[in-house]
Amino acid sequence: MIGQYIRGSAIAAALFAVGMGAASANTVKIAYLEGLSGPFANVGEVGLRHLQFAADRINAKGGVLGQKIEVIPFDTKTSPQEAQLVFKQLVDQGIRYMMQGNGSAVAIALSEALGKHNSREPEKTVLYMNYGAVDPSLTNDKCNFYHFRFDADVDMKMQALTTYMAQQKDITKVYLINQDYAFGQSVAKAGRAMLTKKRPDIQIVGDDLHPLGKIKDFAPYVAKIKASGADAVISGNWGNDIALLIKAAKDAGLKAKFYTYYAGGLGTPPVIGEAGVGNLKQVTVFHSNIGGSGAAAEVEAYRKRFPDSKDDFYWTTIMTAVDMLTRAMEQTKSTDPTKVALAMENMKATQVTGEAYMRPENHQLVQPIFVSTFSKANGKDVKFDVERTGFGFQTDARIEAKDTVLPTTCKFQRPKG
Amino acid sequence: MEFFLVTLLNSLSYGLLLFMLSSGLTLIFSMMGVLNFAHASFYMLGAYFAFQTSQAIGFWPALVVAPIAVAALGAITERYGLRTVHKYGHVAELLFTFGLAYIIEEIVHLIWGRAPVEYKIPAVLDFSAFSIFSTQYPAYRVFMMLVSVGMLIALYFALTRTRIGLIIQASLTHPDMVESLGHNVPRVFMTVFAGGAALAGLAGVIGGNAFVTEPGMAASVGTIVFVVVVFGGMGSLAGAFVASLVIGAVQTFSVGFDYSLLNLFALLGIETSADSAWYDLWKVTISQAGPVLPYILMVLMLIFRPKGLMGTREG
Amino acid sequence: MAYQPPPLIHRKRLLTWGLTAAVLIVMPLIFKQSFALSMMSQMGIAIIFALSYNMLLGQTGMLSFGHAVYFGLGAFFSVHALNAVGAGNFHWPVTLLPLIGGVAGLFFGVIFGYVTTKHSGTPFAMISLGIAEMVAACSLMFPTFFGGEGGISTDRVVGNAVMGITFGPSIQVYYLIAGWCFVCMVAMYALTQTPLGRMANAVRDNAERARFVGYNPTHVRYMMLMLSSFFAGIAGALAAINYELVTAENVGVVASGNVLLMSFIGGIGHFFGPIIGAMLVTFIQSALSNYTLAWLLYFGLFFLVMILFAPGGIASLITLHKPAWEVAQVRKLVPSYIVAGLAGAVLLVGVISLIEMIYQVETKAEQSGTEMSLFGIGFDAATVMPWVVSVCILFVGALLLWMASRYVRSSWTQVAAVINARRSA
Amino acid sequence: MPAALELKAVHKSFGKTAIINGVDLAIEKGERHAVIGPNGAGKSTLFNLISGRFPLSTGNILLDGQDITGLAPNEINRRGLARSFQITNIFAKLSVYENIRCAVMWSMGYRYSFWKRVAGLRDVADRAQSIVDMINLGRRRDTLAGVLSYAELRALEIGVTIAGGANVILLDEPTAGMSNTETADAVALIRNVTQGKTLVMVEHDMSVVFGLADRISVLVYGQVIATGTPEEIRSNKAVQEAYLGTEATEESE
Repeated sequence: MIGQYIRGSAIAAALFAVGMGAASANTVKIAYLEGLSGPFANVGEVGLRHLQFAADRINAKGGVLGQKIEVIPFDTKTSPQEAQLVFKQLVDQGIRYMMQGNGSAVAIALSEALGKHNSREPEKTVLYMNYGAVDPSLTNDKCNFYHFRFDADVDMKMQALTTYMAQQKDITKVYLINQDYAFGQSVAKAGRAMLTKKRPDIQIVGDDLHPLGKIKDFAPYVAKIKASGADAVISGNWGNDIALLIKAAKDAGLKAKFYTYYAGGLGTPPVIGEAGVGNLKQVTVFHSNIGGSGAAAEVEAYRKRFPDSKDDFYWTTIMTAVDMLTRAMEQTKSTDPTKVALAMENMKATQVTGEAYMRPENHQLVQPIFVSTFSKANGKDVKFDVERTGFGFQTDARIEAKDTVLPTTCKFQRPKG
Repeated sequence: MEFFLVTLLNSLSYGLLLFMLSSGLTLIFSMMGVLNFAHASFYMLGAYFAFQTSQAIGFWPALVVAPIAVAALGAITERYGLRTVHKYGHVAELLFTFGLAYIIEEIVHLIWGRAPVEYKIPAVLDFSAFSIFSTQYPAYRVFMMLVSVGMLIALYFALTRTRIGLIIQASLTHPDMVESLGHNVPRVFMTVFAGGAALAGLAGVIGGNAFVTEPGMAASVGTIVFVVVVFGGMGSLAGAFVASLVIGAVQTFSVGFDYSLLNLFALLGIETSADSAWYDLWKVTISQAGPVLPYILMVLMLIFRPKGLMGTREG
Repeated sequence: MAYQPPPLIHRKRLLTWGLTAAVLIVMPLIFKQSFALSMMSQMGIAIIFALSYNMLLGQTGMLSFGHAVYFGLGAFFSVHALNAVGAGNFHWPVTLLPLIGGVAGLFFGVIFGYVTTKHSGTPFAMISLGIAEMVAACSLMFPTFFGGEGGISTDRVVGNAVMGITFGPSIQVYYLIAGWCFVCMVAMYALTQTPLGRMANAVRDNAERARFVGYNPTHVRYMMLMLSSFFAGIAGALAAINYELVTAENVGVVASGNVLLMSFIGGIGHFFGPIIGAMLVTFIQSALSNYTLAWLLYFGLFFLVMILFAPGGIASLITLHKPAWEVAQVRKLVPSYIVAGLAGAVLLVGVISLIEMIYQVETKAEQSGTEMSLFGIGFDAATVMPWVVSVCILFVGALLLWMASRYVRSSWTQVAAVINARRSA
Repeated sequence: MPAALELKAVHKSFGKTAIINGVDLAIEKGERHAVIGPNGAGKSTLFNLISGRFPLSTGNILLDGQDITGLAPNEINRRGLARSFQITNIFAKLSVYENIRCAVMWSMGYRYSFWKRVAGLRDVADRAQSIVDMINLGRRRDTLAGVLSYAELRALEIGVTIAGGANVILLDEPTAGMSNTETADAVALIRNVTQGKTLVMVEHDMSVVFGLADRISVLVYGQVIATGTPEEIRSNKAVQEAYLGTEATEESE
């Protein structure tokens, strides 16, 4: 029995020795934390491609402060607890910048681990760039000085979406259908509150929460929506939960319009296909057909860089994050996270979507938000399709940055710069 | 009324699909004692094979080719996997299928990627068959039901009119008997396993495009099929059939009921507010709890009638 | 000759436990990185959990697919208790927090066990799976208690430091876990030596006969499940302290499957099997995933190979050598093992290169191209040559392993002859 | 004084087939009673009914005057009735000694305790050891039961049965499949371990039956057609016709 312990630990020791000290010196290292194995690995890979794309561009121009940017991927297995362990690893390796964006559960866990770590070991401070985790609490009651969010949160998007919906006079009855977990519940809550405030005449005819990722057949839900007489549906569903919902709606001949968050999410448009054309809308900070030469160039450059991948340029947030990070470093002539963080506050950025700035009270990027409709690609205003499906998004409305700002409850301790 | 009729049809088509999956599992489970965790993986493989075949030569050949391919894989699994671990007992067999399910999912990730594939309903079947009041009913759903019923009839004849079918039937209720009859037990097992896999594969072919073909599809039906088998009872195909329809109906109909315990309290005149103790529990509606209902049914069934609905034996 | 009970503490056992304790104490002095430390903490938790699981599977013959329910609920109750302590509503030392987790685990063990242990065999397995699915589904439906997808977080640094121990630094947490791990190991081992522990084995072997010697197998199973869920709850509480976060995945079916894999790989037939399994699987899951994206596939293949060729787990591979060791014949096996090891390594190189190349082409090509390096050799996976070479290595390895296995077998035949001769003498 | 074991109008049917069809039987304390009968007469079923393995269809069973009808096997065992099995039924992965130890623990009052060390229970150890010695398996004490020879298994089966100190012992074909010398040893063993107890046995080997039993019951088609001393049974016409005649002559040859 004891022999076993010894043998086991000897093997462990040997493997440790091999594993440590992999990262090379004299680069600015950005740890990329996502699920890179298991069911959501493809989503993690898309973000990684974007980060690589952004880093390549900086490196082609000679890097930042004469150093190249090095992207080091870590596998969180999309689990909050694993993410915390991975976080310890990157601290061990002396990495001071990290990026993550899929899954608010992981984001909250990381943000909390980061807070504890930075206060317990201030000499090893780490800065966290969040490119897509949209739980409002991250920039409200759970905010953290070293956490910067580049995507608009659930409430901001709902603000934009309901502003748009309020203008649509033909909407009279709205149905809410969401996944039964924190994100879906907050979409339902925000949707109901904001919509009834802006358009008291609109009737909420249904509010369904269904289990996350467990429903095979959405036909019964569609039958229920149909029975309610709704002409608009709001849904925060993502992945198969939105794809199957749209397919079932088409099968049953439901005419209502769907206002969603993630209709354009990776892997969803191919499943929806024809079924979504004209009645499927999404609210995002970017889509390929927002217009303007900058956006088109970006989409084309990405396609050129990754010709075999089916995904498209999507995460402007990663571009802005890397852009702000490098400019902050150039400005302060330092790679110290605290100095960089102070420089990033209130920084302005010119994104392909327009002007944006980092809000200093809660480190939330404020930027324009778009509502768009799933349509056939036509080479004109729907120039680019998504995932090579022949379908793309067409802009319905652009909500300006200033109209998306919401009050915040964030009160973080600001270090002295 | 409209909701009721549409939902009834939906529950029927879903229940029949469940039966196609659970019939194979019941046969394998009852005869070999192996609770096949990889059964839903065969369902998934059926869908992916059909996707691949239909890209090359079309949907109709896929309807035949994919189940046969899955059956071949099932036969190989039985011959080179299960038979090897058989001597270590049922736990080892079960764990073998558990590990296999794990690997099949990873391999599917590798070959077809993690995102759903574009496995589409054939154009000939992509129209609405009829309308119930204002709701259209898609033709493909009708087709699914036809295939399921056809399979049901074929299975019935295979079990009652062929020699091997009679042996299988006998061994469902008396698993020890087959051996004493002097039949080639390993071959019977292999046939049953391959046949069960083929049924699962066929379910995958017609379910994959009706719903979605992606690597998580195995996990999403896997446990529900177990529930059906346990609920219906060991060794009973009729039980599996009834259980499939019941579970299908429970899952589909529960969606329509937005009642929670709060409604009941209101009826009884008990005041509740968001601050009440256990408010989280009281406010859960039946439609929210729908997916848990099959498990609750199963647990209740096992408590009060361990044999299952129409089972002939326990354990 | 009157029976003399063996002393409770005799030399051999004292040595075993003493060394175990020593290893637990010394480990963090050798592996100092915080990653290593957190992995060892995880191992400690996994050991308790896997041992508690083996009380069911290995000792009582109950295959459970829902053991994480007790682990997870133990974790949730302790995290709420810890938060209450932090808020000053409740006084309880953090050191003893695992007891709260244990009692919570026990509480649910009493409730669920009453239902599940009326059955054995496959019905038990199924009903445990059903309960696990139920609890997992509920965990997302009740965000107040389970914290939704984000889980419940906490701060383990509460109250005043006792003798400088705040449990802030992870080294202190490690020693807390190591201490509990040691206590639990001793307790669970001791349990195997009690009337209940022995009857659990009897029920596992032959539940019906146990009835005919006066025992009710249902009671034996129920009691074992309750005790086991107590220990699982302790492990859950330690996890809550270690991660300072408890999420719904802790009660999930995946977590239950994981503990089953740990116990089985380690070996359910021996008390120390799950300990090895817990350490190995934890290591594979946290370390291997740093080196390769294909780790899930490797892990799955490893598991299948274990089931097919060593269903008794690693522990049985070790104890297989006990008779040979006793007659000092192990050295005769060593040469054949070395040969088999080398052959296995060749085969492994072939398998690894193929899998890594497939992954490179399928998933990584977009970011970093098809250029890759393995075992220090750089090549382009888009060309034919590496594939041919890998397949050749694979076949050569398989052939060598087949020949080596014959060598191993013949060595064993010789050793077995010696053992038999010694026995009959 | 009540009978050690009494069966009153016991019936048992499986589906529509009646296997035991109204058995009345009383066995006195200290008696050695054999149940004989042709294959399929229901002897093993009768044992399964008495020991609580199967529920009765109708009728009553009394142990020492107390009604035990419908009790679980473990309850019946605790009231002082133990049985062996025709097909060996022991704890295969435990050693011989541990098998016996498991069988003595309940009767010595240790029940489900998980706070006592088994190895520290002197009384359990002494009793288990004495039974191991009594069944002549001292040399195989620490061998796993699963690897014993057939005769050793049968001896262990008897050991496990009597270990709890039950007053009524049911042995189901204890010598089935044994050679002549093994049978002789087994008979000696049975005689030895059941001293002062009530023994009921099902047995096919007539030399064993007539050598051991004080009284014999003949079971044919689920009914007792005769009960009496060996001599009475030997001379009973009905028994001879129904069953004994042919077999007895075969046995004597």
